[in-house]
Amino acid sequence: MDLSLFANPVFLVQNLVDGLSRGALYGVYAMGFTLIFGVLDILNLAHAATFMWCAFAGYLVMAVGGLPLPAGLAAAMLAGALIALLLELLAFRPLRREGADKLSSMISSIGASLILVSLAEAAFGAQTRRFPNSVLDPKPFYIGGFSGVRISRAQILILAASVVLMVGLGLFIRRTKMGKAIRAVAASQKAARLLGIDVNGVIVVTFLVAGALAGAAGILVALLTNNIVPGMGNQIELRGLAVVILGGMGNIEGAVVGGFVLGLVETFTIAYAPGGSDIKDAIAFLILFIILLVKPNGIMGRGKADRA
Amino acid sequence: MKKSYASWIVAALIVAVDAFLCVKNPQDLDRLLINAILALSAFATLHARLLSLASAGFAAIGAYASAILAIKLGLPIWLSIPAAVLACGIVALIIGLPVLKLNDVYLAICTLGFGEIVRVSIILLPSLTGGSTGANLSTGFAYEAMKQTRTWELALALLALCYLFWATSRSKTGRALRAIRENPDAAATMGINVVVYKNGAFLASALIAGLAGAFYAHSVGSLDAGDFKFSRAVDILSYAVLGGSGAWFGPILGAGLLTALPILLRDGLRFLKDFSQLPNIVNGLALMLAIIFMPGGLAALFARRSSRASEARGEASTPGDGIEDAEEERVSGPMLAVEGLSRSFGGVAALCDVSFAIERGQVIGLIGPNGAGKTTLINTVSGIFPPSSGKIKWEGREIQGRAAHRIASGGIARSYQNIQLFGEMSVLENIVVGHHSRIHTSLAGSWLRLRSEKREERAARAEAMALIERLGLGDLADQEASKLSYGDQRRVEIARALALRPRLLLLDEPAAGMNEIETAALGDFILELKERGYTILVVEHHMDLIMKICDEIVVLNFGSKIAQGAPEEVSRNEAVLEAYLGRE
Amino acid sequence: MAKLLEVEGLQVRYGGIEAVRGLSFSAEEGRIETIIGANGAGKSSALLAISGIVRKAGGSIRFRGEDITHMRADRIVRLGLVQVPEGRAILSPLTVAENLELGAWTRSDAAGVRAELERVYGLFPRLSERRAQLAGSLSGGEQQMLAIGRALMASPKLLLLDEPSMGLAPMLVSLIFSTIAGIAASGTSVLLVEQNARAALKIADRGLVLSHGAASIEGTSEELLANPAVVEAFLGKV
Amino acid sequence: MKRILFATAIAIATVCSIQAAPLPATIKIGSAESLTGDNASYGVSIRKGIELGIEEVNASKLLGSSLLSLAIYDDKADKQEGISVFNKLINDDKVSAIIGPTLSSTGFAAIPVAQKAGVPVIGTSLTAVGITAMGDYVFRDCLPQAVFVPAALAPVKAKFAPKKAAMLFESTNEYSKSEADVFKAALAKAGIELVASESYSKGDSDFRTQLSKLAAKKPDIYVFCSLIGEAIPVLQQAREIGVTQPIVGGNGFNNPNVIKNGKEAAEGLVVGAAWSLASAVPKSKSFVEAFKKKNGSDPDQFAAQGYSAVLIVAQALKDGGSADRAALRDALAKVHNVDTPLGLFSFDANRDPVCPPIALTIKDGRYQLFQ
Repeated sequence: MDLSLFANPVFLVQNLVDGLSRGALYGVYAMGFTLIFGVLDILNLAHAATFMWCAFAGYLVMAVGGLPLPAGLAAAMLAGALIALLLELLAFRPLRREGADKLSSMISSIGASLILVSLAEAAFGAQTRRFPNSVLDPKPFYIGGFSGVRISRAQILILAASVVLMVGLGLFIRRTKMGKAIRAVAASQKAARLLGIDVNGVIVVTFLVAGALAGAAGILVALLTNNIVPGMGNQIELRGLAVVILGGMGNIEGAVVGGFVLGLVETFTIAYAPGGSDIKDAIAFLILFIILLVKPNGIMGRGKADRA
Repeated sequence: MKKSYASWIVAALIVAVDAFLCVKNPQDLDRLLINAILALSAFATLHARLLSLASAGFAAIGAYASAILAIKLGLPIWLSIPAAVLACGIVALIIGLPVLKLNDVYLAICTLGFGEIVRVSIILLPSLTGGSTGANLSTGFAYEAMKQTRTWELALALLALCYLFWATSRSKTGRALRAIRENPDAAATMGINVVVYKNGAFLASALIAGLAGAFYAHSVGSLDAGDFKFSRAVDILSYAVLGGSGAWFGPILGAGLLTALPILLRDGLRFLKDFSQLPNIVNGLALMLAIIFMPGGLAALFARRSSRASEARGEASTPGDGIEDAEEERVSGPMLAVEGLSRSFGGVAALCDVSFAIERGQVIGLIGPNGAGKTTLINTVSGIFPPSSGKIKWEGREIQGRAAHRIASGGIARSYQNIQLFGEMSVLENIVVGHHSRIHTSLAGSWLRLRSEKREERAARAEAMALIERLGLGDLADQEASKLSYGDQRRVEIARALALRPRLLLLDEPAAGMNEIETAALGDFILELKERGYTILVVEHHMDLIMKICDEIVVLNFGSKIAQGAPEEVSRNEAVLEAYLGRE
Repeated sequence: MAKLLEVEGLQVRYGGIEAVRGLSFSAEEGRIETIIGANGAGKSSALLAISGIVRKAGGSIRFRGEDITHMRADRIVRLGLVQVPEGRAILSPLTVAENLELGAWTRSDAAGVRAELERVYGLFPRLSERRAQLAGSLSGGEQQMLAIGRALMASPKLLLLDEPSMGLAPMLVSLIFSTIAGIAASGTSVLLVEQNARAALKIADRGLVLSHGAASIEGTSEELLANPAVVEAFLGKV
Repeated sequence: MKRILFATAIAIATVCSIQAAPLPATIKIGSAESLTGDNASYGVSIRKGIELGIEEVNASKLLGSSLLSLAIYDDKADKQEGISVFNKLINDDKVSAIIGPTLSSTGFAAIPVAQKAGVPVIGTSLTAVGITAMGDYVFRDCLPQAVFVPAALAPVKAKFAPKKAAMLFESTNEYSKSEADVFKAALAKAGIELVASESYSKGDSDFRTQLSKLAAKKPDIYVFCSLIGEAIPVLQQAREIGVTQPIVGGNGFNNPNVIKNGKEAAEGLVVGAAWSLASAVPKSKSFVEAFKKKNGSDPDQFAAQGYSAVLIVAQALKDGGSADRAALRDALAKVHNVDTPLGLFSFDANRDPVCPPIALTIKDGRYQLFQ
């Protein structure tokens, strides 16, 4: 083991920055995923495909259309909302009736995911797409001189955007009337209907929000990695599942915390553990495995009654 | 009948298409057979209500273990494959106990995590596994050592598995698993050790997945870690879900359909040269449509097979009505004594320091307004959950906190307020579940189709049938329990409890939903049971009934006992009247 | 007086179970009607069917002259037919204030909602004290108050109450019932479903005894209270 | 037995210089490539190269009046699908030879099917050790890593005289790993000390942590063994954290997109390659032009290798004068100095390619030969 690394404060802070920005991505992705689970109790395995399409949407608007970053972000979030809406109408709503179990929804979303990924392959080809530097200057900032801590514009954007989205989603869910209705539907669809809430309408809104979050995550990942391909959802899909479990299924704050935990764990495993980059995938799931055995409802899990 | 006709056409179509493809391209048969075995592996867990995604991970272990043994130690496949399967079994036993405590999605993700750990381990052990592309496995050593199966060995394995699944589904184990799938709590109160069966199902799933993996290794001839990635786990689950988790042949059909479909699309859509994604798109669409229009899977299309009630009726040669006289008691003192029993849920006290005793042969009524704690009391006595404090003494021994299946096999049977039948099982099957702890033939015995099993099963069916006739349900024996009317379902619940041959019967609102005539008949029946030595605790709102049958009545209100005494006393008791009709 | 709610031959079936078998009754404006009956008599199923939560197997329902038999649940609430279901169905993960706010989901007049909220807090001062608390942490009685208060937020024309006394201590039962009487006095019609027959009949104008999914005895409260058959339906013949 | 008879017949035919049974009107060439999924970028490139090759061969009348036709399937980078597709090509399409599959892992599963059936296979991207050891029907036109990868190292050493090197590779990919091994050996041979080595997993997108760790060791040169998917982010992130030292890239960096997307981050990168846009081979220049005309984009090395495979097969068909599988195999084994974009091409005794590697550098936004 390389002990000198531990004594290097710049390296430590650097890893904190990298780990937090990595974790922020996981968090944003997982928020949308866990929102749908919290409200409907279903695993939407097409969330990763939605995420990928949004990255392309942002790419088209910014790299091909030449529009500035805010337009790209908006386009990605809009695309995510639209795709999620289609998923709800075509893949989930037909199954939300008596007799169809939760697994059916999952299988349906797998089918939808296959279609979305294949369509993307057909539309965009297999070549990796990348943003031109005009979209976001790749040169990083240095804190404390050239040998100090480095932080790129993409990382700043991601940290800022994730904070905005997390706070925004929190406010939306906690403070707005619609947010409260979403929580009501999550708590009990029957009670919500008795209050005069159009449950299907609220579910549509939930999907729109979750899709927009997938969109934000998609465009942010695309900006950070500059690597847009139809298969880009595969990796984050598994991580997203792990994050959502870490935070407790359906728990939005938990997803954020889980995202940061996973991001930091991965980064620090690579940075400090011998052969860290080889084992980081296993470490993430090993930690998850152990946490679940000790706390079967996740770090912040509180059981179904208190969720969303 | 029409339903089963259509379903046979679907099944025949799937088989025909698969047969056609395999005749055209014999190596596709290997793929089909391996997928079918993997589907069975997923079925084994799903059928026991376990949402496990571990099959791909176990297949990986099986594949690599057998490949390594074959290549590095030069073992022939008839040694390497069983050894690999054994390795999977050991891993399953180790991780099963802790992991199976998790519910639904958590179990799914945890088992997914297991698969990832296996996959990463493969990559991290290049000297053993050849690393991520496994190149060393197939080239560093004799290639021929890997590639040594023939398709007929695979087919034989699948056939054997089909036989085992078929034999198991007809055995007491199959019945217990179906019961757990339908309703694990009710299964436990029928004396079924749910934990053991769930672990058994997980173990079986692991062994089968290991077998499939081992065959995969030898059929394909090379391995890499990508063979068992997340999407593979999802594919396997899709076979089983699309096929249906209700019957073992469902997943095989599911695997047949989902294996054939991409091949058909590949060949059928060839003219679209520049749109190579189209087959995948159509495949995804087909998966969605199939699950939307057949939410129960392919197996659900098939009519339930008869539970052979008519046969059982003919076999009821032994005279009697299926109700055994309760056994004589050896211990003196009260049969059941509840002492200072309390139970709270999240700070709310549902039961508060309740004490009473039941003497042998008594019928005790337990009444009180909604929310008085009556069902909570029955749940604690029958072991659904432990009391917060207090003692439950059963024939002198403390049983509080004991597992439900142990209490059930100890002689306490119950019915449920909100009916907890095994809804998709027939009436006869529901009742035969009650014989669980009295059928002694082991699973191996069932596989060997021992004569003793046949005898036991026949006796159980005959006895159950007699019980059904006695309760006036004779015509309904073959009906699916959930299709029965409310009152009939209540009767089935009572019959199922009686099938345990309990010494104490806990009846939770047995007459709810029955009309006056049915209620009166039920009263007579309870009295008859009393005659024959049964001890009964009955919760009821039908006061006619309670007044008629009870020796003594215990009244609960807000979790506390407010009165106890003979029916006349209680019905004049001011506190009771107030609790029921409200304060004047 | 005008018929507010007319139920004709209502049937509800769950699988093979017939929970309501041809129930007919009507409720008139400005009154408290009560449906009493033992557990499993089909009271809750009938109410849920009226509110559009469970599917009707037969029959028709009219509310203020409008056919609502096949109307969606949220539309029915908009018409002013609001239910406090059995078990209260409060939203435990939300605060008391949020629960009340969602009660006014169908209304868009902010001023009216605010006034309504003050009225509910006036009616149940306990709720006012605990407005920031999670609804799940309330006691049973408080939860019942919350459920009723929440239903009032929609300013219903007809309030359906399913077993408001269930699981409550006698003192609270009388408090809840006097509140219900007050609600009716202030102009909201009430359909009260109860097991606690005496308390229900004491505040109701008319009553109906439901057994096995159909109406068995009907009459004014006084008639029913005097009818030995009613007592019998609950405590049986001695 | 049958094969020997055939081969003998061909041999006799050739010896006698008699035009044997002429080539059939259409000769079917099969191909199995990964056209969908994560590896589609390779498969699609190869397919374009093959299609161009077949068009050109048919237009050139190299085979007289005989025309080549292509039967291509998606192997989905799946072993079982690869086996299935190979069987289909062999039994249903009755192809004379198969080009592909895209991935070595699929190749290990599928190629034995062709070997057993006696159908020649030419791998265009199967660089794993042991591919051609599967049998005498297995050929490939892609140079092994051990040949072309170190080609970049010698000129770098001559120009910069580095003492310490740091390396990054993908631990979940055998190609990247073995490339790393080849580099390690080459570095040791060149007397350059490897002071740090880090890895990442497939699909990773943030390499800053690994790169910072490498930079902490202050190496004189960096060696990156990334596939094309990760190559550009690795390069950009390396520049981002302040790497100014020379970077030697693996085969993944030999891709026009490295320049297109990497922009200034790619400047100065050094790559050893089997083929490149900058190649001075005349056939290569005409290939690049034709490819651009047909597809509207620059070809990459995979397209060049797919294209070359067609030319080699066509030459063997012409030399052997037969579309029979066994005869074609024998003719393939004998091809000598075929004019391809890869240079003058022959197979060695192990049916591995013999052609010259090149060293490239990126200068002024273009690949140029490194001198």
